[in-house]
Amino acid sequence: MNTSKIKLNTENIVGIVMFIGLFVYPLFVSSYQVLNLSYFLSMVFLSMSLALIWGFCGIFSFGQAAFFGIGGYFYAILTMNIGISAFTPVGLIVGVLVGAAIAWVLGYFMFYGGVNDVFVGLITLCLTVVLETFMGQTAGSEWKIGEIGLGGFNGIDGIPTISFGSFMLTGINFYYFILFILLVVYVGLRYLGISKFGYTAIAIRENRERTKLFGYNVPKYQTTIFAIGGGLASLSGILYATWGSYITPSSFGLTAATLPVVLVAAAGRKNITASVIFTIAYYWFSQSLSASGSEYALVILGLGLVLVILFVPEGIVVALFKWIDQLVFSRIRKKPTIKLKEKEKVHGHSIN
Amino acid sequence: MLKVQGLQSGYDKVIVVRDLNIEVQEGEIVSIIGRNGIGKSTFVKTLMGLIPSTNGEITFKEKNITKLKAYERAWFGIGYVPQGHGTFPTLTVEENLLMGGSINKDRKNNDLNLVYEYFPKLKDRRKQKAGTLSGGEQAALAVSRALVGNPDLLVLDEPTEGIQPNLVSHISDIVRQINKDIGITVLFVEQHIGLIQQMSQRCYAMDKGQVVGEIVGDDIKDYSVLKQYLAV
Amino acid sequence: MSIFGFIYQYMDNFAFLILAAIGLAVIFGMMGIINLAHGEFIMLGAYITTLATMAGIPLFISIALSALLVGIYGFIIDRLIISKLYGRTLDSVVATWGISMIMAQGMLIIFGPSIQGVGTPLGSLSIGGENYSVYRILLFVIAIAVLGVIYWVFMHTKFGLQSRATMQSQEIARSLGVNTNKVYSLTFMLGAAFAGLTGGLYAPTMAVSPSFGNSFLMQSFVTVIVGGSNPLIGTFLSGGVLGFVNSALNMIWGTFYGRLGLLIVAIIVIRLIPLGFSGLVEKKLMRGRDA
Amino acid sequence: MNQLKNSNIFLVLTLLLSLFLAACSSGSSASDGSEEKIKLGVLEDVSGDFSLVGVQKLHGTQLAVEEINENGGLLGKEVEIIAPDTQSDNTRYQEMARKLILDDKVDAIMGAYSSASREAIRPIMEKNEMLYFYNNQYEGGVASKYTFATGAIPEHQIETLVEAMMEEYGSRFYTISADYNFGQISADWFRTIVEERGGEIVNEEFIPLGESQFGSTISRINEAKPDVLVTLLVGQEQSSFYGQWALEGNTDIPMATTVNMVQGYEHLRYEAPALANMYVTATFMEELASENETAKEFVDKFYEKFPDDEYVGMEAEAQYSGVKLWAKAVEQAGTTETDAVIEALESGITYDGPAGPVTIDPATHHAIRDVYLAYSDKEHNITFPRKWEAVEPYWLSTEKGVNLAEKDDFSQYTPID
Amino acid sequence: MDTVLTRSANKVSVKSILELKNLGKYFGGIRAVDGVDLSIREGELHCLIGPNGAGKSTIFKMIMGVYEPSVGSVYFEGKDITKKKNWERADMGLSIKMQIPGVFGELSVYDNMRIATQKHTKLAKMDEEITKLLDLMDVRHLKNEIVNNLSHGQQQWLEIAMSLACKPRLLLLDEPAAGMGPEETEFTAQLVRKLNKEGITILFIDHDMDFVRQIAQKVTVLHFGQKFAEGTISEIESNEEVVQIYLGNG
Repeated sequence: MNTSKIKLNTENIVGIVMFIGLFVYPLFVSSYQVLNLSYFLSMVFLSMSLALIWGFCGIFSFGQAAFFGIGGYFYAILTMNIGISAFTPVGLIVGVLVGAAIAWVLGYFMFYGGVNDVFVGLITLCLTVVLETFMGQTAGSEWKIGEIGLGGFNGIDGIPTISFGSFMLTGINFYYFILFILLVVYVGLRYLGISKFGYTAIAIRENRERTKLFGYNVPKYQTTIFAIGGGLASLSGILYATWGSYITPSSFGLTAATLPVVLVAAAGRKNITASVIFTIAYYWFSQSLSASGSEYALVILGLGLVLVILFVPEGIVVALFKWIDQLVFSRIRKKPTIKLKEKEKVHGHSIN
Repeated sequence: MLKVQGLQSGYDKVIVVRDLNIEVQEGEIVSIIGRNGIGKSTFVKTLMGLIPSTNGEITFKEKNITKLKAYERAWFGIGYVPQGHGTFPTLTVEENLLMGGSINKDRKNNDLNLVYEYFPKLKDRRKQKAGTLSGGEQAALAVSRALVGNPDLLVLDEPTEGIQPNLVSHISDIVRQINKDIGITVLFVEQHIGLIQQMSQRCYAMDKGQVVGEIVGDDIKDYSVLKQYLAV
Repeated sequence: MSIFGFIYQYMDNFAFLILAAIGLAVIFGMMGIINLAHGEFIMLGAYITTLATMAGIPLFISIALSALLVGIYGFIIDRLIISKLYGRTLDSVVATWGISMIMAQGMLIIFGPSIQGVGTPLGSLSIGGENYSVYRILLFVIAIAVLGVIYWVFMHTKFGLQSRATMQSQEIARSLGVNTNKVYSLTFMLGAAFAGLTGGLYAPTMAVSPSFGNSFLMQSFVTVIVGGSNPLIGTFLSGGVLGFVNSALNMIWGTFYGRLGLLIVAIIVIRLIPLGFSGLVEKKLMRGRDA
Repeated sequence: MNQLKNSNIFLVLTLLLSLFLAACSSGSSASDGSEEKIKLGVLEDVSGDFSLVGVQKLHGTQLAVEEINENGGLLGKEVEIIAPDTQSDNTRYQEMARKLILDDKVDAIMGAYSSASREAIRPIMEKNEMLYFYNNQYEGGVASKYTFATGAIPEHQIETLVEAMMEEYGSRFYTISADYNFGQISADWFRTIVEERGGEIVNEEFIPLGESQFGSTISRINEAKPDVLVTLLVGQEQSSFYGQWALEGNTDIPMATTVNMVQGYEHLRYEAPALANMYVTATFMEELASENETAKEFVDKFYEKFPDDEYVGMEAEAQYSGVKLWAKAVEQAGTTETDAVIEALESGITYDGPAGPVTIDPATHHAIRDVYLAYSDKEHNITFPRKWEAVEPYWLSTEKGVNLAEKDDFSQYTPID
Repeated sequence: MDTVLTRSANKVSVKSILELKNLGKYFGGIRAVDGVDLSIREGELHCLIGPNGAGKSTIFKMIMGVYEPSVGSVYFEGKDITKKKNWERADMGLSIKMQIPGVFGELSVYDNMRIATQKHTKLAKMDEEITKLLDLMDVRHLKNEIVNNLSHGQQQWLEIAMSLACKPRLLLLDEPAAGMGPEETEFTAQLVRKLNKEGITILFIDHDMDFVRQIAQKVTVLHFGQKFAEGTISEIESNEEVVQIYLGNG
């Protein structure tokens, strides 16, 4: 990570191959498969948002689902009230900004107040459940914002697809639109890893108190990262809402809140590429199980997670990357001979 | 009674204690001296089984205990007073002492009065939370707690840290008293010359994770001999 | 609503919060493990009680059996999975989430979506024209008794002492001869047994299904969050306060606001006193001598 | 160390892969692409919160399709069911609806239990012009070209229920209902109908989904002393109300419902007298077997095929009759082509179901059905004190001017719009 | 207490960069720091000594704002910084090398340096600055090594380099030579002197009196959280009481 050049390692190769694969994928499959994959891809942003704030900055949040839902609802209410399809891209941007702003406020409330670690998880969990509880009971006709009823447990449907002028983002267009944003966000996050900001985030993750002593206003950075994460989660929610023309309070539910954490942890939280790949794989896997109609689907998923955490706790994708790195690239990259000598020296004066 | 041969241990990839050899006879009071940060505490923790050893052998009471877990070593008769006393701050004094009796039944010394005799102050404070005690009282508590387990070997890690000078000699008196009365063998790590001189019958000097010298007899009383191994 | 009515509601709420939370609180407070399968442990307890009662075993013995068997089950889960994750709070979240999926769906596969319930015993008591379920009053008594048992276990038994000490410093406890892994296993077992007890106790009052535990999950988490890490002081105080908030809001504005109120109180408490009520109390106690 | 880690990755990957393959092969085999079969997509919850009813409905479908295939299939072709598990998850409904339509290319889709899941997939059906049967009791009001609802709706259940209760007990109603769309809209229905008939709603309470503790609700009911208590409670958790009511409530007050007993067979799952003194209006119930020969025949067939099942409820019959109605319409149209089948259905087609004839009302796409009033006594014995024949789903057409046979529509109307 | 009068009284004209006034920190029943007054003049090389547990590191932590003092206040360049956040202090020119290495063990040496440097140096000049500092510490060859693999001494140097990257005017070093061999200690001593010559005021803690003797201009002795004595190294070493408490003949 110490040069801005792209290194030849498994993660980068997989990342590039993955994007090429995603780019040509629609050429080979039915429109249904494309539509389906756009759904998986829109959920990838949710995982990335958590990989960013948790993996990069060490902020453990159960609240990404809340921002996901906020984004979806906000986009729905805004665009449906305005009702002009040309407005939808604005709705998308405003929705992301609103998600980020709400995350910023919440982050400010927490990080400047000295709330950290598992307590951030607990606050965000409570908040998510509050939103679910609240939205779930808005079925009554008195719950309306503008023209649009909040719809309670059933949620809102008929959410407009994003369109540029008369150009509607449906089917394959929608897919490439998401893929494009994904590429931008992915590259952005990878770049963040080598940027000044990213280094600060990593420092905060590794040792929050020490980082302060280097002159970093840690709460400010935490709040900013949390806001970006909120924005990304919102983006995910908006894309999801336009994919299904539909959003419900269950996107705030306990299950929805925990799933990103589980995915990112199982993939390897410190690695964005791992989160992307694992999220797609998980959704594909769980959907296939569901489609099979097998009653063992959830048992198998559960078992899989337990096995992963027991045997490859650093995350299964990250472990795979490392393994292939060792297998393939260790020969290419020279093993510094100095290192051995240093080891000797290390022993020479190592003391507690 | 205790024999350590070629012991090696450390943290992660850094080796702190290397090829360390010492031997302690029954009934002795032996000290290990050395400057800050040369691996004394690491050695003691390795001895207690809190840090795994990567090489070497520890024999205690004729038995190889290298592979035993920390609590098994405690059961086997090693009492430990950790650095900084390591009392349980939210437990009461009495509860702290009872914790010393965690080891299996035949070793347990439930009669807290015995330690209260040595440290009457603790009896007055037995219902008080340990965290509210002063440094000296905490040191006394930590020593007493180890005694409740009725150990054969008492291992003290810098017992004088952060306590008043008058208490230092008080504690050293009591430890010697206990050594005499009950015959407990004592091994302690220290850099406080006063305590070293008062207590030790024999002394190992440590540097860079190794024993670099053994001081016996009158040399212990010799200020300059000790001084070369210590801070000043 | 009469005063007695309100007191009854309060007792009811208090008992529910305490019993829902206690197993979770023991495991979280003592081991730092967030057990997302807590609801499923409760559900397992409810199934055991129901099935045992159906098989002709008297209800109260069935409930005790639930506590026992779920405790043993917890012990096995701990040995197989949780013991590998001590000290890794977040990994344990993933693992227990997996366990909860397996348990809920496994129950569905084995027993189907629902089993026949057991009626609530002991009938009701009529005061001033209002009926009060005797069993629910009993639940309150049991909740208090459970707190009493926890007090006794943690304050007056060797296990309790060792486990409190282990919670403060694992290393020192080990060096004093405590097998800390055993302490953790037993703690997890105890937490699981309390969850089983709760399931057993509420089985006669609710529909027994694989999603049985969901009813308890939110309340249990909120109670533990507000209470903090000390399972006794924390659960007691937070049950007391939240029970009041819940029954008062419930009485004035209805069920929804009662529930919303719980969550909002939780958010405020974490922000103001991140360590919860027990953190606050312990801080006060430590200051004792220090003016 | 690294050796060990690598083998761990392999171990986990291999295990997961084999589990996955095992699961997929044990599930219903995917379509083998033969053109000879007619495909019926079924979206029901085999797992999750709603599986109690979902499984009954899936079995209802399987029974109906088996009978059709035994009698030579449809248009000479075998009918194949493709039934993914929607896991009581609305997003899953959407995913699977798209998969059935776009990937499996089914000829019609049946299913969905909660109104939320129906609303999740209905837009997809409309967008893809897919024939969709919602065979389920619900809050009514859906007017959609592609949707046919064969279950009971407020005209069947609420009007009749209010009529019966007012005649028998009085005009002061207290409703408690699940706090979501079904409960809200149904409560609106009760209010509208009760007030139309000169009655009074003394209080309306909405209970959050998943709530299982009813102490304060019960004491409020006791205080209000209504003539009739209407309970529209949904889900496993909320059904805990009855056990608590039996102990703390004033059980002289009769309860009236449209959902309980008929769907979740609470009267069998709860020890008496939890559901004592309760009325429900039903288009079908297992207990009808004692009254009615065709019902008995259906129940017997059901248990013969699914001996481990615990109850044959209203929705199992609705789904069964829905499949049979669709089959009849396909036969009549001579094709599975959607518009033709819709036309056949709109011809006022009738199927003689287990509990009486089920006829499609062309204007509303809802069913004209016989309705029974069921009563549960202290021992949970079910009796049927009253029956209404051929109750019509008139509201959409008379009040809202809906006529789907003439004019397309894609909305859901509610009584207070 | 009234042993050696401070010589700073003679040189009031010299501006003091750091002043502690009646600073105290209590943990439960223990008074780790108990009413310490201390003044460090600009350009000084000042050492804090005292037995284990005398409160030295606690004072450092209060200066940096890691601990909030129970009583008293901290002045830096005449400004009261008692309530300032840690990062504000770092930006004002305060930097620390902690006792337990405050390096990021799982990251590489370069990454560690970058974290410390980027806040205070333009990105374009950063690599240059990092190389300069690593050269100064003689650890440039370890640039890509993961910090956990370094020896204790190397980690100490790395952390000194990191604290220098913050461009401090007052540098706090908590046992900079702990656990180092004679040559390493010598190297560190030279380094500290060199830094001081370049104009950085240095306040450090050490146990090794040889080391202290080599570099300290002034020594403050702490005992039981209180200031016990202050003076030049020779004054301190000739003070019987100090020798007593330090070596514990009491």
